[in-house]
Amino acid sequence: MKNPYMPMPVTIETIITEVDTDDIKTFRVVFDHEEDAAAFQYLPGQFAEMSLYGTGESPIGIASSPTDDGYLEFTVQKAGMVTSNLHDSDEGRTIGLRGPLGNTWPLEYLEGKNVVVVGGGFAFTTLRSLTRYMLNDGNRQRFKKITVIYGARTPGLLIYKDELAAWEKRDDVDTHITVDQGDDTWQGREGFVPTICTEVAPSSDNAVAVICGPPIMIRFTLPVFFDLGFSKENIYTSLEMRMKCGFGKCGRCNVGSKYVCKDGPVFSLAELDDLTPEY
Amino acid sequence: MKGIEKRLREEAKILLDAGTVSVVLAFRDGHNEYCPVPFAARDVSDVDAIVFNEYCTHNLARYVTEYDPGTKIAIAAKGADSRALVVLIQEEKVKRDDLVILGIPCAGMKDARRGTVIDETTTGGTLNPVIYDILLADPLPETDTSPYGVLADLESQGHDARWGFWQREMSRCIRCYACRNACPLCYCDPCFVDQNAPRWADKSPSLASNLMFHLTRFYHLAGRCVDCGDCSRACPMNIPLYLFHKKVAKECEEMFGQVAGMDPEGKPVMVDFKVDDSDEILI
Amino acid sequence: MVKKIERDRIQDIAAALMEKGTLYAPVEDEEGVNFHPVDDAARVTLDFYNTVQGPKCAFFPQSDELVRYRMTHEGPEAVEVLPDESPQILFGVRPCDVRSLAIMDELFCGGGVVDPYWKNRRDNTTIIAYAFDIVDPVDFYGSFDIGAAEETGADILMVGVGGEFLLDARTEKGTALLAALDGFDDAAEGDKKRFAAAVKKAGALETRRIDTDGVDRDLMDIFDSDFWQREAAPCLNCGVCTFVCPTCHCFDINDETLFGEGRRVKTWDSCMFTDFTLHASGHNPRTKKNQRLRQRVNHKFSYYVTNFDVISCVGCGRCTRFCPVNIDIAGVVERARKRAASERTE
Amino acid sequence: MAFDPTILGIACNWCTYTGADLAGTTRIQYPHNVRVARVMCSSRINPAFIFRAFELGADGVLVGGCHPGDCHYSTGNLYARRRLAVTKKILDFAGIEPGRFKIAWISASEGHIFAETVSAFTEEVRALGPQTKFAVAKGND
Repeated sequence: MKNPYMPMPVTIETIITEVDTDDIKTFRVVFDHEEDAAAFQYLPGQFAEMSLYGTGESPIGIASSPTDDGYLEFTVQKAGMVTSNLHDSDEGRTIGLRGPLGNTWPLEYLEGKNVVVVGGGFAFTTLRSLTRYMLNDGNRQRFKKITVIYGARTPGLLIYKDELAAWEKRDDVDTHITVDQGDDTWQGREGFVPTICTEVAPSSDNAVAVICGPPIMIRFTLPVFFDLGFSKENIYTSLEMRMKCGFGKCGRCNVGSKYVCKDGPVFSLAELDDLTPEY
Repeated sequence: MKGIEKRLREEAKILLDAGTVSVVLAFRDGHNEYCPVPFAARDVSDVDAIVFNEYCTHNLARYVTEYDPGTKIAIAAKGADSRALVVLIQEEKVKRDDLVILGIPCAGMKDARRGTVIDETTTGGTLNPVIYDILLADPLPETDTSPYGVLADLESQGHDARWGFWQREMSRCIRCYACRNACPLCYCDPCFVDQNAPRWADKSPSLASNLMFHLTRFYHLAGRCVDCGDCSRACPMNIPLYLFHKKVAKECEEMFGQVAGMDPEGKPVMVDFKVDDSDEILI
Repeated sequence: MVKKIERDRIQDIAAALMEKGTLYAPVEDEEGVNFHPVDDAARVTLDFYNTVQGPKCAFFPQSDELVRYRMTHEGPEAVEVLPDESPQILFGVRPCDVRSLAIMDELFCGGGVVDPYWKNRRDNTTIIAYAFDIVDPVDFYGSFDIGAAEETGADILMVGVGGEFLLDARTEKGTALLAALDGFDDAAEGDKKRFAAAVKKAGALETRRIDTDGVDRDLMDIFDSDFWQREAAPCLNCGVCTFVCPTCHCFDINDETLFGEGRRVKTWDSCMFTDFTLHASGHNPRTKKNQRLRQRVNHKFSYYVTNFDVISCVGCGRCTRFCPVNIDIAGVVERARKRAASERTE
Repeated sequence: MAFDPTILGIACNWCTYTGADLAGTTRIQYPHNVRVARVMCSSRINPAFIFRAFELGADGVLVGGCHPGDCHYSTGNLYARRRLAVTKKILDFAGIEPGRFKIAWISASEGHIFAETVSAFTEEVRALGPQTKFAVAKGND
């Protein structure tokens, strides 16, 4: 019987710092053991517990896509003990990983539909995983029109810049990058994500919206999509909660009878309506 | 006690009726008569639910700090409760003007779970409120037996014996924090033991981490603890915390010549000093 | 197979059991009688109504080691602390507490991920239940159809009759253990009758009852009601109720390091504590004590029912008995149901 | 071999720590047993530091501050005097020999007194033997 509490050793291969605040870094890790890598079968939307002996564990969304071979990526914001310690790491450091945990973005449901991906700030990580996955040559034809709307406060706070640029060049994905406040080098859109959504006005016909971002952004973006005719069944988001075990035993990440760690983190608005408002 | 209950209801009714206060802290019946429950009466219709009997041992001052500053609160205060209120006033956690203290002189209160009578062996034995606006019964003659008498045995023991004693007691602690949460003067948020940077004590209930928690807590209550005994009554593992609190209180009294929670105008000894405090106390 | 032994030979029973594995039994201590791993048979007692804490410590100790690690220049060296597989005996468990283990099984090794630490200990433990012969007015295990001499879940059922204890094995595990124990006398026909009579007598004991039919829906109906402010007003937010409870299972995972060596431990946690759900960001979904009391009651009487189709409470009455401010969970549930009913009629 | 105590020294920046420096620069010999930690003022010392030190296996704790009246912050050490006095009583009542915890007022010019205090305290602690109570509880003696 595999011990679900035992982390797998992984090594930090590269640390990417692309935002001009120092509190967000992307860690690319590789498994120390082949069998662990083979066992770690995940899909976009899932997360893993990053484990630092002596400090603790922290649940982090997986930012890479299953189509990326041989490595995982996690974009981590410096917040508590574990993430701060992680931010102090150098490349080559061995850390622990438990997972994959949680449910995934509704990939089967998305098949044959138009997908609107809406992200704000650093909450774009698992959406990036989803988009990479959908844009992968092997998967692209499974989905119809893909629209990506992603915004950050300033150009310096956009993550995955190179990738965004690449997407903007592609014709099989409609990419809209925006910033609340541009600077003199910024050529792209300016404006809040909800505003851009109104401008882009993606059709709700056979479409699903996948939204992740700061609560304030979500609050103002949802009405836009309701106006566009998206039903609560066709809007998905991902919740955050304090977690320990990550598989529904330790009892702290529950929202009503659902555990965000195992029944979530991905929920449709329709599902959220059935839950108690404790998140 | 019945008389006090009657007076308590009367006063509560008047205060709530007139809107003098928005809440009256008292007791209501629990699942049986030995188990009254602290009760916040907010409406005249709640008043009849108010009870008072010899099992109403809880220190209601514990709840005062839960209300927004400025909330007008009436509180049924026994001797120790009133002393706790004094400390809270000294520490500006509550304004005297926001309180209507319904003083309750009482003796012979009972600890239902242990079936014991509560006296100066487990508490400060303060029978009469030290401050009040309305007194609900005639003052009782204060006993002259020292609340510190119970310490004699432990004090006379050697260090190893005493360590052995506390080792036995403290290793039983399950870290439910009932002592801390029942304490009217443990209002820190977050409590040092809940901090994780630095982590003062491990979460596992080992003897060492239990001692880190309790010793530091005893210290934090030095010169403040009013010896109401609620921590010890709340403890599911029957750890006699009152012994240590008494000892610290006694030392503070001897070293700094002041008893905690007596004078609303005064200052707790640990946030105060005298230039001529003697260095003798350090030896 | 029924066996018997004189009451005053309780220490002999304990000694005999200790030879068969780690013995968890009621031991007299300052706090009262409580379950402990026994190292001295003389301390074992059956002279109690019920233990201070539930028996979960035998499978889910308050602090349970998962990993041991050492910091080196090459990084941490971690060694998995494997789940215990040595035989255990849990002795003198009251029937309602025996039921609590089945309820916890649903969570720890029912569906989804299996917790090896809980499962292994469960698989390797023989349970000797001890029938009640009186009823404390606080208990309400009758509400969950648990009898005072309930044998469900027990490997061996023990009753005290007159000057003797009678033990009857109810499972293969129990039979094997009982057969292997020395110092017991085989029961005569008369003893078997006395055993049956005692069980029947205990079966007639009535605890107070709460109606739990549909309680899960009722609690959802009044989720947002001010009912909880009133009920939680006296709550201190200490962890007594959760730590004495036989079915409370919430835990924390902590790293405890000293001088470069440490252990990752699973420690009991409590939904009553303010920092239980505190995010690193500072956000906290349950900041108010009425939300936390509601969480505890709903978790047991509603969420658990939704997830595992069983109420996560056995009516042992411990939380009521030990609550510093005398909050009675049975009373809370009853009032909640009244409230739900009245809101329906409105 | 003879027991060699481990002692935590907590010294205030303005007086005792400077005094310790002076002891060093004037080549005064004193035992190596005291590991000195510097704080800005003796009133900065949280009694939990001292409990923690004993928990982590210290055989003794020596706290040094400015002479009452000479505090760089004028009144810090007057608060500290009360706090440390209570801390000592607590340790005593818990069963930790009071001889393991010493408070000394040592000014910046009193290098020799620092040396003498350390030597004397080291001998006192040596006489008391290893502190095995709190420390052993932590599995670390």
